[in-house]
Amino acid sequence: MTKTLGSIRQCVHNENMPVKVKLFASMREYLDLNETEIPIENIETVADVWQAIAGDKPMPENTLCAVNLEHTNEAAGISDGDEVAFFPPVTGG
Amino acid sequence: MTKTLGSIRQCVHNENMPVKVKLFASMREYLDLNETEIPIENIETVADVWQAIAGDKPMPENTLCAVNLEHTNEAAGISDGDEVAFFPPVTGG
Amino acid sequence: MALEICHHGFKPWQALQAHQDRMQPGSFGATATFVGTMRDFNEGDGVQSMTLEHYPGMTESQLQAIIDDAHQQWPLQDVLLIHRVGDIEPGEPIVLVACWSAHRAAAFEACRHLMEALKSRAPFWKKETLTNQSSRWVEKNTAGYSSH
Amino acid sequence: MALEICHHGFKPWQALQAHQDRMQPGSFGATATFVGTMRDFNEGDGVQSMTLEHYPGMTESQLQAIIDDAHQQWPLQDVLLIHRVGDIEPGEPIVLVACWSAHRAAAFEACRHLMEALKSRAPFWKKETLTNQSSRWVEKNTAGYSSH
Repeated sequence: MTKTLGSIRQCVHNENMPVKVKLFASMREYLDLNETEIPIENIETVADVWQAIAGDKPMPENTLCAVNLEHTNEAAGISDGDEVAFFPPVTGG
Repeated sequence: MTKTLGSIRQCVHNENMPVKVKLFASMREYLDLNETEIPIENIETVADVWQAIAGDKPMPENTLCAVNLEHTNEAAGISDGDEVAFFPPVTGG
Repeated sequence: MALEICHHGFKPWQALQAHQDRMQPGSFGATATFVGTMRDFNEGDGVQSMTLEHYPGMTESQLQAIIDDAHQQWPLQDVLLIHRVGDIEPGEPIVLVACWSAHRAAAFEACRHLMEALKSRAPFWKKETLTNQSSRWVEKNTAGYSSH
Repeated sequence: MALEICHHGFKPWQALQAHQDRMQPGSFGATATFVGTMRDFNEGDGVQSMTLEHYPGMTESQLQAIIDDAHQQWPLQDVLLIHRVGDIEPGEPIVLVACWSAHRAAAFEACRHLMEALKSRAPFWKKETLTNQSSRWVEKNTAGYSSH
């Protein structure tokens, strides 16, 4: 039984999609990173995604974030396969 | 002296220009009158002009008036040569 | 600045293009415009045509005063105002107001203000001929600053 | 309704004419439009060119949500929204928003609302190249609802 459970868990684990991360404008330059993927493991919130890609670099004041093309905040939960984006205040129009 | 004064008065009197009166839109139809001139004598205010052209016909509610192309009100004073207009609420645009 | 009382049909988007072609490119950042067009219905009735009467002389001076007032209140690069008079058919433009400014707040607010001032002060009067052939004067303009 | 992310120059007045030509004449009474144009100066510096970056996918969905929101709030006949991306030179249009409605209040207010919502929610970013060849990201948009 333990072995079976283990293999099921392994199987679910393999199906996990990575989290896609995108950076725009001055944020891309700040982290020198355009786009990347990170494993979902240990990622629960947007803030965790930031730490995974930025390490010690603090998140600049006024940073905006989006999950799956919707504006959200650092506390928002992340599921596998989500697309997370970080960017500065928007300046269109 | 009396004669001289009288002739001066007469002269000034002769120089008096009549008051030009214009009517627009439903006001023109109400009085069946487009444009007229009335002597300045006995005319002191816009209200007097109305009475001179309209007689017993009451001024419709919301009537607007203008003297020399500027919006004003019934109590405004009239000088000789003035152009006075009466019209309903404006509906341009 | 351009102000025109127009006795024939005009094309607002072409008028805007022509006016703007004479302006310095890059000098303005915001253009707010309004076009009023004759509808084929009003207050529940079908409208076949309309006659727009005005008070020659006073109309121009009131419009000029309204434009001067907007220039006093907002930093505007330019203003264009065209108003139709005479016989009009549904679908034809009645009025065009355009304001050019460096930033959008001034352009938007001045354009709105110009329209509201025009609607309350400029001596124009509309007479509608309905599809049933009766005719009537439009008695008052619709509300300006409320829509929700 | 039409929404376009434009990778090349566009002509706002021609776009308005073309869009309106497809609408029913006489069905609308009010058209409020806004055009944002690139200026050759910003914050006291001469600007030589600009690059407008966006977030493909999110930009479109945010703009669509903003338009849907306006349709919920105001009785609009139609909305046209075009936004430029890529390399832009002074004098070129950046954004066009147009709202058609029966009456002016809805058209004006929806047009203003769309621009403010676009400026605060739609993922676009401007990078300016100054006439001294240095470049900088525009850090924030100018204020929306204040101008006096």
